[in-house]
Amino acid sequence: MLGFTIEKRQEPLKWGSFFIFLVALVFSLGVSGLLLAIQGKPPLEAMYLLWDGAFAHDWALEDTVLKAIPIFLCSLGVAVCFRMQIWNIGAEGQYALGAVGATWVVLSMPDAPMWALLPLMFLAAAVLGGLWAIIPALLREKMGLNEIISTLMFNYIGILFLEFLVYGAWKDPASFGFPMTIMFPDTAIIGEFFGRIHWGILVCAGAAAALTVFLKHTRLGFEIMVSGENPRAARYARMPYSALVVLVMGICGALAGWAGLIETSATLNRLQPTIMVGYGFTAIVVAWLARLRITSIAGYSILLAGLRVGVENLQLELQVPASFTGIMQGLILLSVLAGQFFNWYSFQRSKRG
Amino acid sequence: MGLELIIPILAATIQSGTPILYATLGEMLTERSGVLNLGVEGMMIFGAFFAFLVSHYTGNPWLAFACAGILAGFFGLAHAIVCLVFQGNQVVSGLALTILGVGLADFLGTAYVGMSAAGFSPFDFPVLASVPVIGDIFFKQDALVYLSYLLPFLFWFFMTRTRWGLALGAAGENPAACFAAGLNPVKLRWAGIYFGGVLCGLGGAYLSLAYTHLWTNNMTAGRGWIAVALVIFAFWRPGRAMFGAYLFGGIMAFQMRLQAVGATLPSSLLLMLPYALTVIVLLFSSARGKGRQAPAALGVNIEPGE
Amino acid sequence: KDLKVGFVYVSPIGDAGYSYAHDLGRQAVAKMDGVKTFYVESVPEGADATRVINNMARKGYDVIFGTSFGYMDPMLKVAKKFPNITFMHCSGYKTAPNMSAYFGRIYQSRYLAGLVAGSMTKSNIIGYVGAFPIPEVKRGINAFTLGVRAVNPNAKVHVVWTKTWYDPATEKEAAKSLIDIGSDVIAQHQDSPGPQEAAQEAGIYSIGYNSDMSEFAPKAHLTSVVWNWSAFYPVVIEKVQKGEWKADNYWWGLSEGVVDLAPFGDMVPQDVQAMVNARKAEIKNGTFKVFAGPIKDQSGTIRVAKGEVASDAMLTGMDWFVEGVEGSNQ
Amino acid sequence: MAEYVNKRTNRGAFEGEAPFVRLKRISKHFGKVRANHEITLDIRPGMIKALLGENGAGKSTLMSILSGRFQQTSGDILVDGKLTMFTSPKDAIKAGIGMVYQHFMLVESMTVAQNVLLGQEKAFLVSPKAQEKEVADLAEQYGLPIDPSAVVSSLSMGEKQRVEILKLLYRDSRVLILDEPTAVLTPTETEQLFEAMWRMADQGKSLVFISHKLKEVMAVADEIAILRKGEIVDEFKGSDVPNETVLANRMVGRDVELSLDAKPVELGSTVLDVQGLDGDGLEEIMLSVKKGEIVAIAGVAGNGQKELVEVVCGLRKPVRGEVAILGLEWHDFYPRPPRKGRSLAYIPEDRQGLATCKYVDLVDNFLLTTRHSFTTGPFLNRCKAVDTTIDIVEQFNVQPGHIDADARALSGGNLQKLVIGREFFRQPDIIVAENPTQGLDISATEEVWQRLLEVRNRAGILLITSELNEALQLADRIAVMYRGRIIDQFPKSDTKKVEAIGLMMAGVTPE
Ligand SMILES: Nc1ncnc2c1ncn2[C@@H]1O[C@H](COP(=O)(O)OP(=O)(O)OP(=O)(O)O)[C@@H](O)[C@H]1O
Ligand SMILES: Nc1ncnc2c1ncn2[C@@H]1O[C@H](COP(=O)(O)OP(=O)(O)OP(=O)(O)O)[C@@H](O)[C@H]1O
Ligand SMILES: [Mg+2]
Ligand SMILES: [Mg+2]
Repeated sequence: MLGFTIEKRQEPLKWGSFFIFLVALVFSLGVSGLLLAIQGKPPLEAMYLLWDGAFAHDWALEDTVLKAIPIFLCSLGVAVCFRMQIWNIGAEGQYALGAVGATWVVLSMPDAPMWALLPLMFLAAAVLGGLWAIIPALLREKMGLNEIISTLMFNYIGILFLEFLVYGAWKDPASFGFPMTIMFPDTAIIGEFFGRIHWGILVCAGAAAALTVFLKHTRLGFEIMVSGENPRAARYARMPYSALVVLVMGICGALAGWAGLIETSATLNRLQPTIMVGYGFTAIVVAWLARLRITSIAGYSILLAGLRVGVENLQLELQVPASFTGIMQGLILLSVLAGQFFNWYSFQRSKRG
Repeated sequence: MGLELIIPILAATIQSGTPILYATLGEMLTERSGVLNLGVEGMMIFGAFFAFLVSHYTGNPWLAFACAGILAGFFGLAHAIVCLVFQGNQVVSGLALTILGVGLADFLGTAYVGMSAAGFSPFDFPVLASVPVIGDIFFKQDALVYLSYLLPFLFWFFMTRTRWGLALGAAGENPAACFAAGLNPVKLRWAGIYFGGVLCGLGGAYLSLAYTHLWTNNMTAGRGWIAVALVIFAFWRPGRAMFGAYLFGGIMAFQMRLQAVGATLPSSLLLMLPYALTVIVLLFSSARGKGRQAPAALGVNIEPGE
Repeated sequence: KDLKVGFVYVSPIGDAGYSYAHDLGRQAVAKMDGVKTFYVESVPEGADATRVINNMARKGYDVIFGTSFGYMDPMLKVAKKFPNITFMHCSGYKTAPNMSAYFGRIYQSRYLAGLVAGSMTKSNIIGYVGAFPIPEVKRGINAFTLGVRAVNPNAKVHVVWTKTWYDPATEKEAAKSLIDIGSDVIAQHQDSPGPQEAAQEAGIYSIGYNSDMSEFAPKAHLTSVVWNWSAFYPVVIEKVQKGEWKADNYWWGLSEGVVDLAPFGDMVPQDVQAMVNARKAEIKNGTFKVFAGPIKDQSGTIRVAKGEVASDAMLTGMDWFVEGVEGSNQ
Repeated sequence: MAEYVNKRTNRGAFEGEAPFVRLKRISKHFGKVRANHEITLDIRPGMIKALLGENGAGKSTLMSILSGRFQQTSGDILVDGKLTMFTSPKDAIKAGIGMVYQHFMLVESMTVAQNVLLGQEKAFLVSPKAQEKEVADLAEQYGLPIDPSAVVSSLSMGEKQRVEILKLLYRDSRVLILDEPTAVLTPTETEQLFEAMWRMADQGKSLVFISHKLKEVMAVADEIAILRKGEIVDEFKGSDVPNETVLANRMVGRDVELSLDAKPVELGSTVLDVQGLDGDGLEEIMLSVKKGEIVAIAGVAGNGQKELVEVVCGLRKPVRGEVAILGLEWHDFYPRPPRKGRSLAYIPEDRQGLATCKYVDLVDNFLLTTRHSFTTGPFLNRCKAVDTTIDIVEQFNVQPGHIDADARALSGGNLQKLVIGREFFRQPDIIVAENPTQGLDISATEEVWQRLLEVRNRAGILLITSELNEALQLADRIAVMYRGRIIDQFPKSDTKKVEAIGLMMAGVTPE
């Protein structure tokens, strides 16, 4: 066999994952550059424009960070589920429900003071987003329903539910019939504090810190780890497996719900169907690139947010279609997945050759 | 609703169920070989686009149909490389394939939106079309629908009555046993992924060659995911896949007609129906029982040196 | 120095529909001397739009067109920050000293199409495939229905929503569902030719939208309701170049040539053609108003009294269906 | 207990013929692990060769190389004197070498005939009828009765093994390798297997037999090779060793106590009381265990032991009947059983898949069931657990002793010792041990047995075993289970009944 055999490493490669990511990134950039070249666009200039639009100016960086916030929150939740081998791909729908929950609070008590309104919004977003994740969790545990399918279907249903509200009962009478709620009062808006960066970033930091402590240093965190490694062993050790599934799904739903809330309140200032731009799916890409590690999720969120923002620059200057983002995301994810192989295996020159 | 409304609904059911049927059988084949490929949506759209492209330039829909399958199969091999060679996680790799496929078809296809191409049109099947009711429902369709009637049977025959089919199934049930019996489960899985991809591509091609003769971004609109769900619903059995595909085709056809006759339900709620139904139908069929389990090694990679 | 003009589109320009129509207008601008054009497609309404418009402004674009309703607030936000840049927003109602609103009275064409459909139907059931339940689409359905019932008071217009702008499969399916209940003319507010195909296959008539759709259904196609933005965009740019531009609310129609009707299919009888052309002339010279009272809504309540004409404000926010429309309005 | 009588009729017929297969200086490394080192071995026609050695000695690895599943790192394989390279089992099958793996390699959802013919079908199209006939004929020829149309998942372990052997015979194998084939069989089934082995050897086939049970090796082996740490340390004729003690001595290199001195201890309170448990395949189970005694449930796997254990250990709800644990009704004891002291410990058969996590280090594996003892509020005190794990590893002689290794790096015996250490740490009053020594070598078996006997002083033990010898060595009382029922229960001193256990396990109740 070509004189090489595959050997399993006894220990995973420690420094390898970042290197693998770099190689995968270069590979993906190469392939997408090739695609551009086929269409007669200059690939190198394109890469420069991508960089320029995403990171090279303070305002670009600001845009990138703003976009990274909802991706980061969704990704945190997704990563916790994936750690437990629960394939929740419903962050998108949970995000929608979070936005709905927050908006519901605003619409039902628009005159409440900020100290009451904002916390209630966070509560409602967590509850509704959480619920949208917990239902599939319960269906999985009680009825054996595959969670990949149920969460995916819940995405569609959640988004349509949001549309149902915004096209119907929640439509702003002053919007001339267009699907959007009223502008939120100032008391319901998460403010900006550094340039356009809003306080939502603090929520990210808080959530990340809390989750780190939870997963690393608590008994429940340990149980989640074991349940992910070996669900049978978890049941054997009398861990409340089903409850843990509900818990991680609930955490993910709540975090995604917060992402929806922050996007509605801080960046749009009202609820519109257009808040659905696929953060929930990007979050899955991010979670896996980060190998489900919380600290890395931050970095990769910014990277992929930058990709989304940078591609607009490409569009403006080179008329590259928006779908270029999807291609890059797919390629990076596939090549990183393939590359992670080298964390555990190595090619050895076969001695028998 | 009288018969005059039910017959067209049922005929429309068959038509909108057909692309799902192709894709469901495709995913089923892949899963029977032990690989979970969530890239169905990506392979379908890829097939839809290349079918349109080939038909647009050659004007030969059969050639286009074949090319769509062949190319979508090759596209699906990305999943094989990641999961079979590099041991990547099958769930995530499939998702990546969907993201990539949708993006790629969109990227390459933007220039072709709004153009038209030659395709398949309904014709009366000799003799059978004149059978009352049955003929109206089943035998006034296009050639690809007639082809799809045979597929579940062929699938069953292949899996139980041919050497390769049995070997493929063994790779999905117990790759180690398969290997010990002198077969190569990895190769079998390559084949499972490829030919599964081919069928998914054909399902996509149905959309751009027969369902309409047009191409657009995202024209599969979630049908690939429904197919993934239907594989579970069908307990990995081809006969039930046919039933499931038509069930969903029926729901899609039905909700439109509900609007057409003047139902005043908000359209968002009606559009939820197929998705909500997927969950409900799966709930009622998810009770585990004999002959209902997934292939035992589904989703488990074959480690090198095992 | 060249004038830099940017366009922001909500969907891909390849959609052969709404954004494509705008892009044809952009191409007309690009042919002018001393002008360079740029565009971004598939920009979601909301935060992303703000960013894209902002970036265009930062890059020193002189004129920016936003072609979807949801860009209104984002554009207003950016317009305040860049007072020296000219902003043009399509299909909204808010303006600023450096931001105009503009749109076309496509409903005039739809009314004419309604006249055609009303004359051609035998079953008195006409199907209408709608995209999203928003005022623009509802206004079109209402104008169309008024046209239908002007020549055929017994006809009804059935509406199916697809919640898509361009999805041939879904839209064709929607058209087929309308055909199943007996429609013999299919109209559409939809960018794909899917409904046209359905009509052709079923052997009935169809009315297209956006551009002349006759090539997709030569046997079915009665006429299409078409946009012609190249009658508008170059005019605006010329004004900017000459320094004559000022904020305004443009709502151009048949008389300015921004909207029109595609050539009739052979199956449309001469007398119908003549009748429609006569009405077109009346609209052009202002003697006929489409939304002139009395107009009743679905429940029979008078919405526009006899002798009155619906105001532009009412049209902009039109959220109800006129009598003769069957279907949910959300 | 029954002695095996060698019934070979044709033993000398192939004496002096050239070996079928010769392994020359075979070495195999897994990363840094040296599984086989310079092994040279002849496999002769008409001979049954036994491979003996401790856990991890390299027996399975060597045979996997011979059957083409692994490739050797260096060394040669000669078939009929010709140098041969196996890159996959396919090559080995072609050369006439086949292996029955310890964990059966069968496709459970397929029929017997499909399994036997898998990969060997003669034509592209397959006819189930013809296949079944072919297999039925073959089974007849070798006296291995089986229904060729049965789905494998419905077969007993013994039947499954017959399918495995049929697979090899169908492929015309000349060398049949059996890796711990008796671990899952009843005494009767074992006997049947041996008879089949003798028949095959008499026809000139070579057999390789791996087992940890010296009695069996003594009974069937013509030649014996002993492996230690990947090397052949000794090779001799079966007739050269007079008895098991000598064999054990040559194998381990020291004297091994082959029988235990299990003095009865004073009985205490009842810790388990099962009254009329019914449903889920169980029928009217009556059973009680007191502190200070070991009650063995003897029986072939698949006769309801799993269900019974799952009910007792709280993984399954009792359908009908009473189950009282430590004096508490099942529903009061579960779902929140005490975590330490007055608790129940479960030592499952599946050490790798159920009792531990493969890719997790020893400390976390230790914490698996003991985590509540290291919890303050919501937090887990891992530092404290590290110290305790080090103690346990030392006390129970778990090799290799570094605690940051993953569980998968431990051999079966050492993993079992870790599990036992962990469960004993919880100071249980009742212990359920399921085939605790299956697959363990004699020294590990000995250690585990010692531990169980020791702990009898403060706990009642329910021992589930398919190994008659184990029941006899440890138990104070024996219950025999067949088809979901306990068909008899008697103290070990009842020699008459003890004699008949083998029959009872096959469902025959002696009058
Ligand atoms: N796939 C593998 N990867 C790494 N090491 C392995 C692998 N298989 C076996 N080993 C190691 O090789 C050595 C020999 O293992 P082998 O399974 O051959 O022992 P054995 O004699 O069959 O033991 P047992 O009596 O438990 O069956 C052990 O140290 C084991 O840890
Ligand atoms: N990948 C691996 N890395 C390290 N050690 C391994 C690996 N795979 C197996 N082992 C070790 O090798 C030993 C023998 O493994 P093998 O797969 O040969 O099964 P086996 O001999 O039938 O095992 P057992 O008799 O313990 O059930 C196991 O006890 C295990 O500890
Ligand atoms: Mg072994
Ligand atoms: Mg072993």
